[in-house]
Amino acid sequence: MDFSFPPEVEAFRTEVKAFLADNFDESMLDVTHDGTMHVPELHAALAAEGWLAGPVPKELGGGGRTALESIVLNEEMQLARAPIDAMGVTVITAAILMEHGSDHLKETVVPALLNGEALTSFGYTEPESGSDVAAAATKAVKDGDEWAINGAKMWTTMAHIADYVILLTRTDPDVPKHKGLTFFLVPFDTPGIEIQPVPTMATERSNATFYDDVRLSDDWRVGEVNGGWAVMKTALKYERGVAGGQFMSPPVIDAGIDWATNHERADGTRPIDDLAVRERLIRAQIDVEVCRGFAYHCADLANEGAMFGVEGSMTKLFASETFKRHCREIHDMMGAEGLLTLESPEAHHGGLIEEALRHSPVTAIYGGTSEINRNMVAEGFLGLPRAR
Amino acid sequence: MDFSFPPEVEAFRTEVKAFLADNFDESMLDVTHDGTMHVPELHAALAAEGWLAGPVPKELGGGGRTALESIVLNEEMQLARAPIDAMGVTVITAAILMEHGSDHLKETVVPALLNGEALTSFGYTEPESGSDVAAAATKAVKDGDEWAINGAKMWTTMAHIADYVILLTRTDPDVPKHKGLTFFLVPFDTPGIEIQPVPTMATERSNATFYDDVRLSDDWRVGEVNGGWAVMKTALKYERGVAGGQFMSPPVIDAGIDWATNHERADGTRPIDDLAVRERLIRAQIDVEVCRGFAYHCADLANEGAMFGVEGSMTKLFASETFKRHCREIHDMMGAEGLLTLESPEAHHGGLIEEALRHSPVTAIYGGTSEINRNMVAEGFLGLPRAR
Amino acid sequence: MIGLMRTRYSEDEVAVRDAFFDFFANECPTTTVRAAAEGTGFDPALWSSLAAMGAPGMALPESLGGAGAALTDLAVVADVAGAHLAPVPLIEHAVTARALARAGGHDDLVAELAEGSTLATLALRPPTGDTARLVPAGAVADVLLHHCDGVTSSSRGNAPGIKLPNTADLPLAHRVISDATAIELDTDGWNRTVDEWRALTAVAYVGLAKRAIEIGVAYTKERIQFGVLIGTFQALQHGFADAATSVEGAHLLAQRAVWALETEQPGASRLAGMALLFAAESARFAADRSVQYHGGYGFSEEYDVQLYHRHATAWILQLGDPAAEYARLADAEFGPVMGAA
Amino acid sequence: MIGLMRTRYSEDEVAVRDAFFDFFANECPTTTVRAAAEGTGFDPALWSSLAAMGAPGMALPESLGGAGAALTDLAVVADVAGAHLAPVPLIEHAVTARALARAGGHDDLVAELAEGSTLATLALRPPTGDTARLVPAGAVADVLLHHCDGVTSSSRGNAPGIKLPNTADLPLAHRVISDATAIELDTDGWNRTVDEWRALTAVAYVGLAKRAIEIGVAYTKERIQFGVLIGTFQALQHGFADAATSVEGAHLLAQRAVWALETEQPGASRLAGMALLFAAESARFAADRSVQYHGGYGFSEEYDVQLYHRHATAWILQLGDPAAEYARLADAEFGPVMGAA
Repeated sequence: MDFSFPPEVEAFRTEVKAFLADNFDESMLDVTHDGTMHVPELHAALAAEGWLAGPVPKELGGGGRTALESIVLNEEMQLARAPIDAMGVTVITAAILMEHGSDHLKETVVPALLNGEALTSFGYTEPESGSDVAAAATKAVKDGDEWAINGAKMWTTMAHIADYVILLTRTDPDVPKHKGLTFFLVPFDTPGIEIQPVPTMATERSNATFYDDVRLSDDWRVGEVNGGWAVMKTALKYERGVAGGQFMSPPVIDAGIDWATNHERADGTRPIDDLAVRERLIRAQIDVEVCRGFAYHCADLANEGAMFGVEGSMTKLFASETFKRHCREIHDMMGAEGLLTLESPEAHHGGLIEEALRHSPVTAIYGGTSEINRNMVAEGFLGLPRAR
Repeated sequence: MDFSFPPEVEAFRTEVKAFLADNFDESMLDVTHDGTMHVPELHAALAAEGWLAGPVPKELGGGGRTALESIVLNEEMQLARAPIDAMGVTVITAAILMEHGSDHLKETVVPALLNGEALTSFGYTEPESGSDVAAAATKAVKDGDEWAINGAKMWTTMAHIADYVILLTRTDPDVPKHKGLTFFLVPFDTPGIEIQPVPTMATERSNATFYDDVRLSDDWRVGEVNGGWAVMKTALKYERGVAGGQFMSPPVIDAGIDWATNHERADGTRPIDDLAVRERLIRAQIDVEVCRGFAYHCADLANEGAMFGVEGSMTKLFASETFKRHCREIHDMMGAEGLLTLESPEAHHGGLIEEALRHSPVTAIYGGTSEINRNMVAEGFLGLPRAR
Repeated sequence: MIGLMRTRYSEDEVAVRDAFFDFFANECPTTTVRAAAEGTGFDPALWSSLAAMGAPGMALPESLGGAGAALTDLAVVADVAGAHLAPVPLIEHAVTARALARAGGHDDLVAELAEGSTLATLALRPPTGDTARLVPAGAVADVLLHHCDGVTSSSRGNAPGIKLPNTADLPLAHRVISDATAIELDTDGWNRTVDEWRALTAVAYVGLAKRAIEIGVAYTKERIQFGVLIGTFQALQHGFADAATSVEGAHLLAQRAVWALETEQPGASRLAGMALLFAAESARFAADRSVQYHGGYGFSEEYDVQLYHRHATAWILQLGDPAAEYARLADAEFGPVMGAA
Repeated sequence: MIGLMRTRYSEDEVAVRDAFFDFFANECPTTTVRAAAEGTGFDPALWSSLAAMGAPGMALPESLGGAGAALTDLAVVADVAGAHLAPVPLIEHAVTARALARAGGHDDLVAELAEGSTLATLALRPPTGDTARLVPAGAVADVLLHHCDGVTSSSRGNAPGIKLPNTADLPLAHRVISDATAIELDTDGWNRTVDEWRALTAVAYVGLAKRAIEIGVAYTKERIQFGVLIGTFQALQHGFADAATSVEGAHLLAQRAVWALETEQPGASRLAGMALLFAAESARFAADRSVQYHGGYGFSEEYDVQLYHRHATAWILQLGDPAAEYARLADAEFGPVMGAA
């Protein structure tokens, strides 16, 4: 066991901290108040550093950063409260394309994604298939040289500002569901696509996207025809592992400690002097250290080329479930003042805690619900028989 | 809504309190330290008052006490920490016999049970059938005028001091499992029975009982041949409802408050001045009030002749799961001193809290596990489809 | 009153419940809740209709224009109002009016409140300086009751405050206090008022929670994933079963607290505090499970379950941090913390 | 040491683990645990064999008769000892010996401790008067280290105390302190010793917890109810999945705490305290789930899982109430409570 980072990774962490100090402060989040969790300047700055390309192997035109460097970048960004969503979708999509895409996609789209010029989005989930993602019904039919795509996707977050969507489609309805899937990268300027906003209980907006006889050449296909499930597995593992979400809590905890230290209750006592509050805050900090362990563990595995399906599930499960609890407890601690949303100039710390409270439920849903992750741990880690 | 008891029930409560003051103190629990959770003098005194017969209808030779009076008796006994196990098995068995038993049993056994001369025990569970109680494999075969019984039962608690066991047997192996069951009341002095002690992780002992060609006349049959499931349902509903277990926590909480108030931690502070401890104690007291609500609710339903299957499940589920938590939290509060068992003269409050901690896990298992009760609430209360 | 131990609604109470359930089902679908959220968080038309049903004055003395019903009757209405997230401050209004009635000397005002033509509320936390912050219904109420240093005061005629953007779009606003007059309500009388708020809010929470579970259960009986209804998954069933058990327990506790206040049982105040804490926690758990088992749709604004989640979060916080409520109950139970400043 | 970020056991560590795993599997089946429980809670023969393996002196300096291995190596042994509930006070002995080695001037004693021919322990809580109550391994240790008012002292030659009947049949006993001599170990040095105990006990808890889950999972893969393996019920699967996730997290945290102590990282003490609290909670949860999913058999003395439940309960309490541990960490993090006496 050795939990120290190699010196070059520590140096990279220093570099990242300096970058964030120069290129990000929380006021930049004001642009996200319309629900689009994206800060274009930050994204551009990340691209300029070559960090969007980081985890993609050098020989494939990426940054050749190790998994350890990726987790450090992810960690520092989350600790600084910088949104990682766009970076995540970029890295995952680029990795998928480099592994499964045509030369056309590798040569045209990947560079644009990695240099920050183009944005992409995920198109897995459908109105009728969420956890059961392999049940996707959006059809792609070969028609001469073209594919004709018809269907609908839910939770195509960022579609309204993105250039592409990586789309899971059904190309063979007559075989077991996992065996008839094919991926495409679809440019949003292709005729036949409609994007409708999906507002949420939190600040962020998502989208539903509709595909009506969308025509694509075979160049846009990703992976084998009917080989979509292999692509999906890679994508999901990235999403549950290094793709982030392990450090959602620290900004909320820090803001909570700040509140507890600098405010008084109606009876004149400070929350921070209440041992019940202190115990909850320490428990939250312990959870953060556990998340850190999981994050470094996944990075270590990835760094050695090992897959970390189950470890990614554990990380996601633990991080999101504890994040929900932290938000609840810290939000409660603020009493009535905690109810003020970011729209109120009086909201403490820009409404960070209240916003996190409303956002937190979805973290146990998107990218694999807690129930799905528990199934995976039960079967994949404990070797329990498939649930009845 | 009206949560006040009728005056005659309040009067009965006063009577019960006086009875317990006269007939029970905690030192009588010393006899239970060999693992037999039975205090014979108390049982005799209860019988002398006619209270064992209480809930059995008057016209059937019982005490004709209302369900409200039963719950009051149960509540006061549990609050005083008087064991209710023998009373519970007596009342349930007597009720079963009065409802389903032969005249022979009604005339000979029921009076002996109700006047405290005879003790009985439950024989439902088997080595291979716990939650799946209807899978009982102990065979009863009609052989001329007699029944021949062969098999084994687990968790025949108190068998070693009891005169009878109410035994669930299989009389038809060729029909669906619920339809081939028959109950018998079996005297333990019948040849062919062996009783082996089953020690547990807590102080209490239970028994395994073995039946080798045990011969009984048809007089000992309870309910119809192959009609055992109807008897079982009544028994289980009694067991999960008024039969007790709603007030396991108060003695532990009271002992915990006593500890927290009168002892110091290593740093000189008292646990009772720690707001984290106070919050946990108040939460425990809230749970007790919730249990009280459930107990009175079941009694109200029973009083009006309504069955309370699902309400009994909720009561049992909530009471046992919170009892486990209370024991854990209060035991922790005592630190190292809490580790002393009742065998140590230095153990606080006679080792009550430590003993409760070790006992508590079984409360979520016996008489219907928490999982079974959740299934029942999901199906019976929420109308969810049968689980996959 | 003759003791009965009736843990279920009586026939009369069922009749009240059914009448108000139909009323809210018709007059307060979630479109009404959503419309109010866009404005002040208050629906004046709904309030008028509710006043026409007699709800505001229901539990006020007949001599003052009320219907003379018991707090337990009002609780029946709070239950169904909670189930519908009704954007009307019925609980705040009623407990304030009852406080003024108990104080005496405000007969005309109480009559207006009984009618519902004037809207009253209370500052659940003491004002700081001349401002009561984040007052429930502060954005819409005409009359404000507040308590500070042992004195309860009433003020009227100050303009309602501006609704502050908040988690559940409640009509929360700061109120600047001026022209307040002390009323004859000592600290015990004030505490009783807040206890009534606690107990009735607990009941409303139960209404909310039961509905949240209903919505969730209904969804899982329709939604198919992996070729089966998701309601057949045992993990979901057990989550709902735990929630339902907790909510049933909260129901019995909250109703007992209201009854205890109504009949002035010893320990009524303790039960009121306990009921609110337990009901809030149960409702939050129920809403959380229901959102979770909706999957992504639970998070979308379009589905109603998120409304239940946000209201479950908000209601108790109008009073303050639950930890402070536990501490308050502990002080009553164990005495003050020794060694505290 | 060159940074590697290796979150798994290295090849060398795996070799140590395998050797000690085989050792405990052979020498310490649960019959051994049960037999020790009937006596002092200590198995001298097992201790001798373990000493022959070099465990007591493993992480002591070579100059003092030790093997000069790192604390991280000792942790590997603590892991498998925990998994087998080994009735030997390896952790107490090792951290006490390391403290004496750090203090200096006790070379002969440390050499005896490295050999294992003399058994040492520490009073985790300060003595009251001349008695240290409920000392871990107090019923069997020859040498006792304790700390009071800033002074660490060592005593030897007092007879071991009488084992007190306790939850997990540990060799707990009161020790009367006499003829103690102060050693050169200041408060920081003492705290470091207790932190080593915390971190290694956290690792042992992880060993315990993983084994408790293994036992439970194996049972649910054999036990049939309702015609199916109970391990196919999703509710049980999810309970185990939550436990396993928590225990994996505890494993990574506990190992990191040991590493941080070994390499003297800033924040090592904080991690040690956190690791113990989290590992104890994870292990208790895991043991609880495993008992529950055994049904009645989980409660019977005959089955091993109850041993895991009782040990999971007991180990951390030797140090005191976990709430006091949270408070201690909070003091370090947030400063002392203001207004406290």
